[in-house]
Amino acid sequence: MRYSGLKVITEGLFGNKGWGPAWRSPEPKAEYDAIIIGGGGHGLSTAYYLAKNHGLTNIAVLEKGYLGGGNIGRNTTIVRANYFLPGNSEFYSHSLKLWEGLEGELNYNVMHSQRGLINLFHSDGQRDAFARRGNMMISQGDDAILLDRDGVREHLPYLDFDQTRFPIYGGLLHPRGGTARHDAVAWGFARGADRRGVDLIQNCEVTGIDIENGRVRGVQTTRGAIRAKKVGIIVAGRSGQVAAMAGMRLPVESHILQAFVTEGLKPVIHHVISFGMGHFYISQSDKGGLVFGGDLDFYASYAARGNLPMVEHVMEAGMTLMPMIGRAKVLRSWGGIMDMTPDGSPIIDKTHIDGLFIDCGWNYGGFKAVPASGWCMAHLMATGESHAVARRFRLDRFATGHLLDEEGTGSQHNLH
Amino acid sequence: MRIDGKGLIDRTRRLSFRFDGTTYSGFAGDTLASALLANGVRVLGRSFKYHRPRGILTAGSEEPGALVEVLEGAQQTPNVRATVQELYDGLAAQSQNRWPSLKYDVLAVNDLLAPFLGAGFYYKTFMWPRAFWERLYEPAIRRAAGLGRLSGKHDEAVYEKAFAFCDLLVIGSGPAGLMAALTAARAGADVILAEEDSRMGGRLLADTGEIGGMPGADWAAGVLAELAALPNVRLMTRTTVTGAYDHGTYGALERTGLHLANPGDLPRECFWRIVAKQAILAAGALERPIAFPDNDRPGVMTASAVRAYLNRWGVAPGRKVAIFANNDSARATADALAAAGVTVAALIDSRADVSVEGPYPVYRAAQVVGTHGRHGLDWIAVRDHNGERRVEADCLAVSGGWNPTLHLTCHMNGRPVWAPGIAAFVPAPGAVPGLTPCGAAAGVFSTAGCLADGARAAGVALAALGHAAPATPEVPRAEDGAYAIAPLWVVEGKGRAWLDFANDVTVKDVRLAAQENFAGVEHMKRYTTQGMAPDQGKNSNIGALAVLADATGRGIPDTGTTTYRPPYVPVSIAAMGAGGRAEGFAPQRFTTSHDASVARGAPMIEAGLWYRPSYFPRPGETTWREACDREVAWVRERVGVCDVSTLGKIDIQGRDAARFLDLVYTNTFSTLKPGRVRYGLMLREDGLVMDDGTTACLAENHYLMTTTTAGAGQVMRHLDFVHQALRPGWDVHMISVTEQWAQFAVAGPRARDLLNSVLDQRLNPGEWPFMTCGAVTLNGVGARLFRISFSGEHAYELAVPARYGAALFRDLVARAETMGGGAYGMEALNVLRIEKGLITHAEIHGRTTAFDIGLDKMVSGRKDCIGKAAAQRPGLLGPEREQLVGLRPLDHERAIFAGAHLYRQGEAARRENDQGYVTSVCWSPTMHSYLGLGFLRNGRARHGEVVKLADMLRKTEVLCEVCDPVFFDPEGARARG
Amino acid sequence: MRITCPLCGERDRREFYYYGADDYLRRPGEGAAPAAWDAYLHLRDNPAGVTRDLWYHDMGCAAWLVVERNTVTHEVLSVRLASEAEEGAA
Amino acid sequence: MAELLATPATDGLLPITYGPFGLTDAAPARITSVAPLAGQTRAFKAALKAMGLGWPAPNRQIRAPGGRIVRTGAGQAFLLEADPAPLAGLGALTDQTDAWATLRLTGPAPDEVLARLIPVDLRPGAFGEDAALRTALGHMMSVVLRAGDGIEIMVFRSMARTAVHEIAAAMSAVAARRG
Repeated sequence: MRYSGLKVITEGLFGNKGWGPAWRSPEPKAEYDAIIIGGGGHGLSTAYYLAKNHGLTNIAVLEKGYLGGGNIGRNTTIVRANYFLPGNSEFYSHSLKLWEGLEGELNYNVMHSQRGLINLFHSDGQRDAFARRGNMMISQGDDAILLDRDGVREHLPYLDFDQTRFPIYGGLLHPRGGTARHDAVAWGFARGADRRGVDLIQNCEVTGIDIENGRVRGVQTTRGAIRAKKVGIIVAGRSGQVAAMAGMRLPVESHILQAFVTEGLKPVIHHVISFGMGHFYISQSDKGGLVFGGDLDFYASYAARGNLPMVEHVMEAGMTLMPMIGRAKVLRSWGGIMDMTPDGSPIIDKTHIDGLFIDCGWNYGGFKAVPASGWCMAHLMATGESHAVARRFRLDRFATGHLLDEEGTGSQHNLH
Repeated sequence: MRIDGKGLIDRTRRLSFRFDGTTYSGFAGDTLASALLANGVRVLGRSFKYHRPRGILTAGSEEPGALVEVLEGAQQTPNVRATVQELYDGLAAQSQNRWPSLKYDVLAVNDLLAPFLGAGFYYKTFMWPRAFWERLYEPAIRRAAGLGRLSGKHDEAVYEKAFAFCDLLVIGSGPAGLMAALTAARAGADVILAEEDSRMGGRLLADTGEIGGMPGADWAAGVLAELAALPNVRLMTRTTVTGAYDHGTYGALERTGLHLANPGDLPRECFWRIVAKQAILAAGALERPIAFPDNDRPGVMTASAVRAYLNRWGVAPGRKVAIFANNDSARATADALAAAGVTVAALIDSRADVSVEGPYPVYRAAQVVGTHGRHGLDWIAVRDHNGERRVEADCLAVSGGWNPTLHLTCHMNGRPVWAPGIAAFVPAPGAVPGLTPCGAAAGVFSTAGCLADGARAAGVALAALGHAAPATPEVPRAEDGAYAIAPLWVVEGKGRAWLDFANDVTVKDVRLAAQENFAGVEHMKRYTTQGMAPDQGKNSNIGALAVLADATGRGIPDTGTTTYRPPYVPVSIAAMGAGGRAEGFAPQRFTTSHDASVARGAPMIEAGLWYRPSYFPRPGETTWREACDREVAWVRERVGVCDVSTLGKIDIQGRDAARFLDLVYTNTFSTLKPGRVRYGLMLREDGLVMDDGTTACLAENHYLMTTTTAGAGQVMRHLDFVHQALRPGWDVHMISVTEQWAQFAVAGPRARDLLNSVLDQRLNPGEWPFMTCGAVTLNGVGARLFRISFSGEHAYELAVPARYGAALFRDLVARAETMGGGAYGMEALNVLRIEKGLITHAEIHGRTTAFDIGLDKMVSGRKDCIGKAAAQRPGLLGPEREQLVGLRPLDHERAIFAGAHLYRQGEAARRENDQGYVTSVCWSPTMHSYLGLGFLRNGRARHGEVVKLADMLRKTEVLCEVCDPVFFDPEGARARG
Repeated sequence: MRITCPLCGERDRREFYYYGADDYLRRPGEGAAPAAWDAYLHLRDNPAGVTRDLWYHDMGCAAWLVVERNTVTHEVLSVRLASEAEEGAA
Repeated sequence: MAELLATPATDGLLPITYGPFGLTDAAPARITSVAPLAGQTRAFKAALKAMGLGWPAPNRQIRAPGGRIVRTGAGQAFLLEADPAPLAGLGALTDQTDAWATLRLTGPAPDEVLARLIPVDLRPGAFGEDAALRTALGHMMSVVLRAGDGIEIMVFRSMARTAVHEIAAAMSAVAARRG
């Protein structure tokens, strides 16, 4: 069924009885050409692009809970391509281009909104670092504009320019940065994959990975054994546990990242604003809630919930930067489980086991990567070769020292 | 309509207030909601999506409809629950989400378009043409959505955060909470009793049952008097416990000043962090509506709210009230209304096995199948076995049963358990360690049961605390009726039946979600937005779940619930962020010379929490560059003075101090003799540069390490780690002395002359070669002198105890000025160090190695050190690495910018061609040229090559010659001389 | 979240700095193979369950602590001084 | 040269009062960080004894007419007022006199004021006569000492202005609550 405004009207006129399921709920088959472990954003987009780009449709996505139930359903929805290290910059650039065509591609309104992202800076040194970044963005073919203090004031007049603890020197504007409706991205990819024949199997937890003579043979699940010659582990938040089923120890530590949404408000913040000094970023959703977050809770955790010190830190940051949001009330907080790597960049690579691939380590930047991660992981699983824009996301780069450390904070997992 | 003789309001204190510009009056003790109801105001706002009129549904913080903006001068607070906002004289509020007025709202047209705006419609449309999303569709959606408005002005009000500690936190002061608090307090436990309402007592204030032979409210008053008199009890009203966090930490919001016309210095709100060894959840239960056609019309309320307005505030919410329920509380509501003289239009019980006796019409096995009235309820349609009839009523009290207020028990991922007997979820045992639910919050719905359960819960907590609990707590007698309910979730009929009143989610939407295979509870919630409104589904989640369970053929327990997350009620950002506004976000650190620098007109810049002078302007200078050039020239030609106290200073002593330094630095310090200073490079264990600085040997086994300003904290932590975790047996003692010493750089050819004029002893050139240190005195004050240089000049750093810093700075600057020099700031310091190719965190930004900055020879081959092994990884070595170089524009006067990238001459400025980047630049008055430091691929081998420096942001391309990073005095003769 | 510092007693989490897994206590000796350093610096068991990790009582006594704790429930099972952990012996 | 004038850490900031609460400067004449050197622990403690002091348990202080000693770390304490000379050679001694601003908060229940800033229970029952803590005051490191009816707070000298400002705000709010 193709979605369109016309379809919405005709269905509305006839009691909305004609809407079919967005996707099937098939029983797992005994064997597939490939299995994706994980029905989150990255897993679903991998399945979609395996089918779409590589014609691989006899595949299954195995999800232990519900589709899109991990970090794709629990994030601050920022989409940007503003990295500065070669290896990252071409990847996120590619991802942003995919975002820009995603509604048409998926026939699903993911509400990708390029309202502009502004990274604030507060000293000459930070300005120089952002200039380095902005120049890289432009040299990659993306967009960046360096704003001085007055330039920021023009866009964000409501910031506290006079009293804030870290005076605003300027900002780096990324006009093509923005947000999207997070759940819709998962659902759009799920529906697209399903329409191409991919089996999306929910409530199906992988409990073991079958390996013989260094080759993957399939997986054990709570719904029985399933054979496949290719298996992709795409379970950010649980990467360590699933990789351990294949005897692997990953360069990953799991951490909690909290985020917050306020009650609905009439439009007050148009852009996405990032306040690095305060570890604070904010945007306003189409429903009117202020969506914002900060840094990790900083201790390893799988609890998917956080504690007050970071909550307070985030709120304090909001108050020093833009005290006009003081009377907005936080409606809900949540915590996602982040795969933190020793350089803050992800992994899309083969493993030492033939046929077993892994896509993990998205730290807290995975949402915007969803299209390109799926694109590149599908390429890797289908061809056996890394895609050109993801070739530096190697599993062994920590051992070899070919690091992609945008923050410059080093091998301590939680500092990225 | 007020009812004489009822209510806990003070009828002697009449208060005036405004709503949507009209002036009304109420009484002290009223909420905005009760006062508006008393004035006959039924419509308070508009719903989120269809802009349907919204009245008052409840009498508590769970209110989904009666959300208003409260005005305070130019400031306004959106989404205030009229049911919680206490009335004060002069209160001004207005309705929200309507235009141009509450009565005539243009977007009410959405309601007519409802067939096209069902669950998830927006995912299926607005996709074409692509550019219209940002330009047309989204702005329209954004304007229509949202509820209240922020003023857009800085919130300048006072907010507060605080900590509290107790043995036992009791959450809720209804019968169960009071009984629990009393039992625990009498046993000697240190108790905090927190109550969301302005008054303690919970449902005892809203219902009329008796406890111990007296009205429940009187019993509550007696208990509270006893509790208030106990030194081990703290009573906190207007305090909502909002979140359960780890290890007995609870978040709580106190509405400290929101009920006052003029709060003075009182904070508006205080966000509490309460640390409790044990806690008792006695938060009661919330009554839930029933989904019947057009059940969202103003005038439809929960039955418990109707009783609360009647008994607590003496207000009849209607002249003719009908009651619709599926449980025994219906009868109590009808009787209470009748007893107060309010006309009971009908009692409609969905159950068949109930009595039809009563002084009012009773319909059993009956349902409300429709509501009517333009701006509020006029009549309802009732269907029973006799068919449909019209019942005139301007208020309909609905009870679909009760949901225990168990939200806090879910904050640590606990999943509630379905209790079929009460058709509700109850807390899972042990869901939050140390938290015992009791009373209605645990599914016990009789007053007697709540009292007994409160005492039981206190016993559990006391046992855990190690207190002796009373063997048989004295529990007074009270109503002990059984609670009978026959689940009724949906009444089928013409028209939409609302589940989520705020977000406009109807039964149809949930069914549509199931039809589209959004069949899991989380998918349904996300697809329909059910439960995501300001009430977070408190009134609707269970009903929606029941509809979904029915639509998917599963039972409610199999369908499961969505998760409740903090906060229980919405909390203002200002409250949780109290103290963060303006400069409060982080401590400010001031040097001893701060006031003197400010007095000289220096713009102060932030540097790792510290403030440092940027430059010291002189009359006639119009740009910072003029001042900077002058200050550089002073240092190069005469003498300059600069406060360098912000650099980290760590005192290191002990028998193993020297070998400890050998371990943490790449180079060797165990050979450093007393009185000597050495530059040290420190790596992280991953092999990249962490920090650098000089370390002086003050005496045998006694060193003074300096760090960068920004790196001080990290270095201290790192040293403590290396010592305690890796070399715990070593005798090393470290303490920061950054704050103890005010330290000033005195730099330039006349530095020695200047120092000789202030020191008690003359500096003998032979005794003070470069990189030495020693003790000196200034008019008898002990000081430390270091012959070190960050400018490349003959220079010293003089340190005095901080109390003398202000005086010494003034004195040094004054003397420097008599020598033709003076104070210099950060701009000049930066130029001086760039001219000398000295690095700062612009270069050691966490991605550079000793090899990259050309200091790999400083990594001693003869010993281990932190980071040495990891630095040998192949990716961190070799010609592919970007290495530190100097950059000099071919046209010396062409400005260059840090952050620019480097390319081969003639190659396009594209990522594939990237050769490096620029980290630091300056105009060098000494060299009469712009100078840059940067990192260039294989740069050390490329000195002499011309590269293209491209800055696309600032639209410049400049050809630069690659050179050694030390531009000035490469032999270092000036610093040594 | 509360952590009981062996020196200072029970304190709020905000007084502490978190470093990472207690793997950091087992620093490879001089000349160890690169793989040992990779494991030391990067690879983690990262269990969903009981783990031991390193915390620093930053705002308090400046002690490095080994905290045994459950990453799923956040229950703290024990806290010791890192200086008294056997792995730390030089 | 001319005599160097000393400037107190709280110069121009104190005293202040809000309602019943007062904040004054309480800088001791001398603050020395002391830490027993390896092999000298016994002699170090004996020397402290001879000074009328001792080696306190962590988070405790011992007072004598001539001074106080406050244990704030595993192997480290602050010696207040007293001359550390008797400990020379036995401990690592580091002058900290000018590193700290010391404030004294008085009034009814000063713990109520500090409960706005300090995440530790400072009620008299939990924070008794000999209590001394190293903890956070807002976002600042601090040492908090019970001192009779009052409470003394040591913060880094450079942060004195912020500390006074934050304590003053807490004093004002608590004073307002008390009417």
